[in-house]
Amino acid sequence: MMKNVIKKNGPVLTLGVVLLAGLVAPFADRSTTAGFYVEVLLGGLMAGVLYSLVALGFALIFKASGVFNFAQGAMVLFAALAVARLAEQMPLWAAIPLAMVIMVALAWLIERLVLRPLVNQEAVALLMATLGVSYFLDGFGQTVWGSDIYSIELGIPKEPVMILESLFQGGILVNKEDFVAAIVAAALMVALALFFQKTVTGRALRAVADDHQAAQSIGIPLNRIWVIVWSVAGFVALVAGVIWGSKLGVQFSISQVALKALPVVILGGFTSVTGAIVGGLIIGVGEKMAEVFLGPVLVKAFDLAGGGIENWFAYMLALLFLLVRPEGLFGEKHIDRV
Amino acid sequence: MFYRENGQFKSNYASDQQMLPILQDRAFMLGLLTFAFAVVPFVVSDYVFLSLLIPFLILTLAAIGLNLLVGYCGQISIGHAAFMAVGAYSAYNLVLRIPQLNFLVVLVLAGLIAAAVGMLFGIPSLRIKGLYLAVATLAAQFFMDWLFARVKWFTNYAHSGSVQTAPIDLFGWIVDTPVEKYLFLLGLLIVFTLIAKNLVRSHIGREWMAMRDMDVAAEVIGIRPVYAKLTAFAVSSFYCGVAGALWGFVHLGAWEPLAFGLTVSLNLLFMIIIGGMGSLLGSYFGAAFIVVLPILLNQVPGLLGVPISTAMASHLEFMIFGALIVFFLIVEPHGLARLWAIGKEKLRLWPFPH
Amino acid sequence: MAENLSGLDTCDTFPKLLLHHARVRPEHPAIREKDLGIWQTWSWHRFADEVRSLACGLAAQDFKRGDHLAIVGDNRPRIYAAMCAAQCLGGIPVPLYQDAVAAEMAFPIQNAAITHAVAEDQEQVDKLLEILPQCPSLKRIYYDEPRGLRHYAQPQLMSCDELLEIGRESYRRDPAFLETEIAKGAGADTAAMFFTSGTTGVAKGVVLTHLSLIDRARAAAEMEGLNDADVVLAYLPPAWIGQNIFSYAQPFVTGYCICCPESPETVMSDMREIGPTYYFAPPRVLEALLTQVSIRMEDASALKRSLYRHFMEIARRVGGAILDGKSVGTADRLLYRLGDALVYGPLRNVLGMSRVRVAYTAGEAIGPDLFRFYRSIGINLKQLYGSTETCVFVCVQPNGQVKADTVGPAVKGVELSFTPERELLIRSPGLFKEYYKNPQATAESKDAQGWFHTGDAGYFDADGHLKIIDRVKDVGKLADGSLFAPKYLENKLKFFPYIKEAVAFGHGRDRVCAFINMDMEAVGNWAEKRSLPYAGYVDLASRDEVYDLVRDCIERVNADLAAEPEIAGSQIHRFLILHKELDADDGELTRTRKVRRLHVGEKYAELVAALYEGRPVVHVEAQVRYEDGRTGSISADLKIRDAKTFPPAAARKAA
Amino acid sequence: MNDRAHRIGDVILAVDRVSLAFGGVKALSDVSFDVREHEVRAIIGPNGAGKSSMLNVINGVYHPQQGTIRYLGREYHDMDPHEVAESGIARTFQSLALFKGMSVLDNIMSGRNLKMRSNILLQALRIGPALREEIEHREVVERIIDFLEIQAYRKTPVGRLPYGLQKRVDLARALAMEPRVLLLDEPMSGMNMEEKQDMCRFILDVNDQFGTTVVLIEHDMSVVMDISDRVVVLDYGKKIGDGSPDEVRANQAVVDAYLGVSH
Repeated sequence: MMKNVIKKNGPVLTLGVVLLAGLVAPFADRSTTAGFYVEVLLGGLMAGVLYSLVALGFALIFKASGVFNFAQGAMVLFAALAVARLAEQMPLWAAIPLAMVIMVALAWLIERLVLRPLVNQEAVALLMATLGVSYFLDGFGQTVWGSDIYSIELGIPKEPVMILESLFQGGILVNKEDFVAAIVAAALMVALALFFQKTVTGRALRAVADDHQAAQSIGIPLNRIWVIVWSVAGFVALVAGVIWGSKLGVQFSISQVALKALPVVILGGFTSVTGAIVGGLIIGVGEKMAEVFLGPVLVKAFDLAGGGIENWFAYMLALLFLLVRPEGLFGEKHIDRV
Repeated sequence: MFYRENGQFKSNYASDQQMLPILQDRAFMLGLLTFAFAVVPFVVSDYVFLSLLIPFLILTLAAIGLNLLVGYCGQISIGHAAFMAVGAYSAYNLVLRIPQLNFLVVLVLAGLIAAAVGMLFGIPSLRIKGLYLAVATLAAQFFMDWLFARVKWFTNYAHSGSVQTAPIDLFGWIVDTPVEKYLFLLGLLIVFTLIAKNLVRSHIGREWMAMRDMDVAAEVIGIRPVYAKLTAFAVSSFYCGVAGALWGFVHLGAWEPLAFGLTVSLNLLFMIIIGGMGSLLGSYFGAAFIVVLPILLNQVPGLLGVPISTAMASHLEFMIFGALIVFFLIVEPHGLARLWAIGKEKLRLWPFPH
Repeated sequence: MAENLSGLDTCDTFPKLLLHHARVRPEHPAIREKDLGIWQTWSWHRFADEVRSLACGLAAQDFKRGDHLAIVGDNRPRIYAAMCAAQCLGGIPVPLYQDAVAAEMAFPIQNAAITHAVAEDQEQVDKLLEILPQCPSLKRIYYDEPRGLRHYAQPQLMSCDELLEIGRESYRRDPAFLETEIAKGAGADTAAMFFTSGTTGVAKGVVLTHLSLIDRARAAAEMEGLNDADVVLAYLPPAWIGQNIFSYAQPFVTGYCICCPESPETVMSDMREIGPTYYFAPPRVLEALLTQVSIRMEDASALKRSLYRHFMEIARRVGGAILDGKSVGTADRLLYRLGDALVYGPLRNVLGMSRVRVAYTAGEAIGPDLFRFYRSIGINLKQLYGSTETCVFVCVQPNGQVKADTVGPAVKGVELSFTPERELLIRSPGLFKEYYKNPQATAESKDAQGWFHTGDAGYFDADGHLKIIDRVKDVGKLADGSLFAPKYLENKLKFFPYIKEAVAFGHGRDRVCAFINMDMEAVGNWAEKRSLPYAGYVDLASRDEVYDLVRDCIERVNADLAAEPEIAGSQIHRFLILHKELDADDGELTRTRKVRRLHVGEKYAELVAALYEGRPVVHVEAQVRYEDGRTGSISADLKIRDAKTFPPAAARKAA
Repeated sequence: MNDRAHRIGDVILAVDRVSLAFGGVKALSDVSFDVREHEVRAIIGPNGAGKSSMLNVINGVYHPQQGTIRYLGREYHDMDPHEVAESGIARTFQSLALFKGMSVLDNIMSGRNLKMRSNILLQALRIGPALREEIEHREVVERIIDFLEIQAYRKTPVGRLPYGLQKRVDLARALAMEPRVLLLDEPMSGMNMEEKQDMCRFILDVNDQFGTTVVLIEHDMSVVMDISDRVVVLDYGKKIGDGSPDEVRANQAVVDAYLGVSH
């Protein structure tokens, strides 16, 4: 019995062991204090929450329409730019809803102009179409909103605070803003979960995700569902954009950073909301850990010009994962019928 | 309209299977080649060579490489600039460390190294398809970016991480003027196009297309997925490796880290989408388009009296590329090459519509 | 060429000609066949080898001088090789129509007591086996294509490959045998026998000698300057004298190459590839091509359509004159040149006629507009007059003197004359020897002075060109005594793409009425364009819209007729559209697809009566045979409509 | 056809107690039957009887949970489709699985793949053996085109052909492999009467002329009975009948399955 469980879940168990080892390994080095370790861990979790947010948008769209939305990053940038520039003209409480309206309009346009004509095309063609959308949005956003670096002021103090001094030697340095961000993100996820579980639209969305044709046959309008999904994805992008923007400043690189969401969904499984969240956290933590603890070792061993392994770590992790378990942690196995 | 095909019949398979079976096409091609080799060098300015023709020729080569993989074998890659990088750095190091090697040998070796790396990153394609594979190739992109930026050996411990190339010596012919570079690249491109054409019309090409069109059926008729996909990755990376080396040595001369970044990969992808997936001719069209459009965007508004800033031009470029990708995917998924083919077919059937 | 022809003079039989070409131009292509995707080429040398082996094989199978060899199949190298092989042995090839049903094959085989047959494939073999009980003379059947015949156990069957093997073996044993046999042949020997399709009843075997065939083939070749560089596409039944002349007699005289299409469906594309230089098509084929052109042009963009219309107008005006080498204004000449680049040239290309130097049409009269169309786009289409009994070439229009309504002056060596009833008489070296075993028929058509009575009515025009109106027996008179030439009317009607076939009645009556057969393809297309729903042929044919369409065509013909005083009285007053297509299988058309007017008139006597009684509608019940061989019956009400007629031009002038 | 009985040879392919399930759904349970060399063997059954699954198992696309397949005396459990192809088993598909981006000719040429030997370098330069090989195989393919009477379409992209012709191209591609055993998955589905007759003729001709063993799935019983030597009947993944057409026709279980009585 036990043997069977191991055989069946072998890959997952292996990965778990590896991750655990990764988490424990830093302690081999005496110089790592528990406080610093927790600090890094928390930092990773914070970043992970943001990855999760973007990944969530990804997973939503993929689940509902089978589109691998490469433009999610561009949507984040676009939303962030919109909020930042609108906030120059009006208070933030007005800028964010207005930006939301813009995102919904955008979602509608994308559905209308890109997805509908491409319905029933191969997944790869859709992916490339979203690449096109991504390019368009990058250019369009910067044309409309400008291409300098803008800031979003959420009014949360940015200075770090020391917490848990009593528990760890030297305390743990935490950025207050990150903390707020994490809470907002978590709240958003809960809200989304409720939306999907409790509302009629949410249930319709899930029905569409399970089976397009069946959903259509019981009278769920696919086009409207897609608009909603893209709007929700736009909303998630907006939240991610605001948080990210306030943290890093609104600039072009945001759209690239969002590419991190790809390994996240691979890890979590394309069609799984849970997967997006868990995957985001794993990647966030893994990446930080690797950068802080593995980076210096590599630099020393191979005489590198600096670490920077977080640029690829997530991808390599996802790649290895793909080879072992292509459907991801929470995805469904796919059978080809002939 | 210009086609007079009566009497052009084939009495053996060799002539039936030749590359350009129609006499008029052969004549057109001959004229084009004569023009490219014997007229262009005398009438075109250095500026056009350097900013248009040379990048066009090299990008075409890279686009052919990517097209073999994506357009013919159906394996998506969003990270093909990585293999250009491998080619460029391999060539740099080969020239640096074995100076007596002929540049042609260097090119081939650089291509082979890129092919080996390409096969390595192609291995996931055996288990995963489509979207998932895109991620694997992105991994290649980011990993290679990092590798060449951070591992000092590759850049010969250059301070800034940027590298400078030696002049190109081909059996004593120093290829350094724009015209010489153009002729050299043109010759190479023609050879590589012929090779690619030969591959896609041989059984290896049919294996690739079979994998692309219907992988289960392909396997059932005895095609080994491993072989088909990995050869596609290898050949494709080989082409991109050679193109990368040429891009570094012939076009740039000196380059910094991230010269072969994600943007280059995406541009390659756009070239084959706009030009035409699964068409060698499309690679030419796509590359020409990608090279010409930014220049047009920079020049035309000025000529029309509404000058725009460089930043604006670049944003416009992004928007136009983006919109065109979507446009082509929706309206003509086979790109400019299909439009060309349709136009040609129309001319053959003229005055009839079909 | 002159040199090559001079060597030919001593060759008085086809086998001798073959040996001549195998010697003079051994590597020159004699015959090509599109097979397995490419044009497989047989040089004269290889072709001669094939013939030699087949002949020796036949000899070994006891085929003797004077024996008849039935040949049935599509245009294939082996079909032609078999013809020559029989001739080598002094035998007589008898080509049969490959689309004939089994029963139709029985008569020729019985009549000529045929002992050996070469069949193309399983289909033909099946037919021959079916009639075997009625044809005890038939001892051996050789088949070219073995597919599906593996399990046939009939002792008569043998594959051509086997026959060839036997032939090769026997040639190796006695190489001199065949030489002697060929040398024994003389020009006066019978070369081949063709069964006429019988517009007028039972089929007759027309016996032709080597001399007559070769003489006519050569006369025409010399007149047109044909040489071994010419190319012909063999796409009509080899059993028809026309195809046989162009793809057997003439290549044997000049050494040119004939090409066999891959399959009946690919004729058009094969013709485009080959691009024949010498072309023959009965009016029916030319008409079908033009219909296709019209239909395809209708689908073209507005720009192309107007371009086409514009330049076709110019072509109609000056194209024929330019082709005839007459003087045309510079402006028109330039416009025509432009039209040639934009329309005519491409059109010739898609029709596969870019390289055509000489094109003939014959078999029946051709609609003048149809004829002018081809000439106006620069195809040197000419009419010729002839028949099986005359080895085809009686009259040919010489270059530069082409008129739409005549068939030209007599070809060298032909004498023409008329009976008082305007029946054409012919005396020529190309005349047939006799009708096989039918001295009575022979005597009826060939008189003591050697004149052949053609049965065609005609006269010479001012330039000495022959003008054929109709069959003597078909030329009739209306009740008022004025001339009634039904075929002339029908041809005019058939020029419209919507009308596939027409049958005009009027002999001995006060006015002319007609049956119309609509062209399903063209009318169907027309209906689709107007989103006119229809359930099938019968339904579409009974539509008022279609009747209007047809009436319009008829009224235009009437307007034309009104301009020609002699036949202005033949304007069509009433018509109906038939509920089914006239079909050779139902005996309504001949195998060469000519209307059997008398038969149609009798078969549908009730309809004819209704036309003249002025009834607006007539009920019809008919047996029809479907394509898959089943029969069924149709019951329908056919409408009858009036068409407007015009006062004769002469009358108008007088008034 | 009279001598067909004595042409049929020994068992070439035997399916032994094969079971296949997807998730919890049993597609095949404990199915056994054999196929003799040169025979036309039909597998029939109502929709969802597991016919296609059976072919997919034979052909390596699905790997059964239980049971083995014996082919040419060798037993195998897990073979990949291309290994099956290499051992001389070809198949056609129920829903069209042609390479839609390629011409008819290239589709059929791809069936010659296993017989092509020249390496990639020779192909790249298209010299000597590579060119000769292309031409040799083209000839073989042309014979198949001729055999199946699709000459008029050889350069047409397969996607533009009507359904019936596409099925013929699918058959042509399988024939190009020169298989010893040919698996046909509903070769006549979606065809009109005339096309069905043509297809029957082609199948019999293949069997007759090349001696190919044919295993054929069909939904429509009447067509199959005329052309097969022996018939297996499946219903709900189980074998409910096996024997000559006449025996099967007389089998009560089969009749019930087709009339839906027992369910």
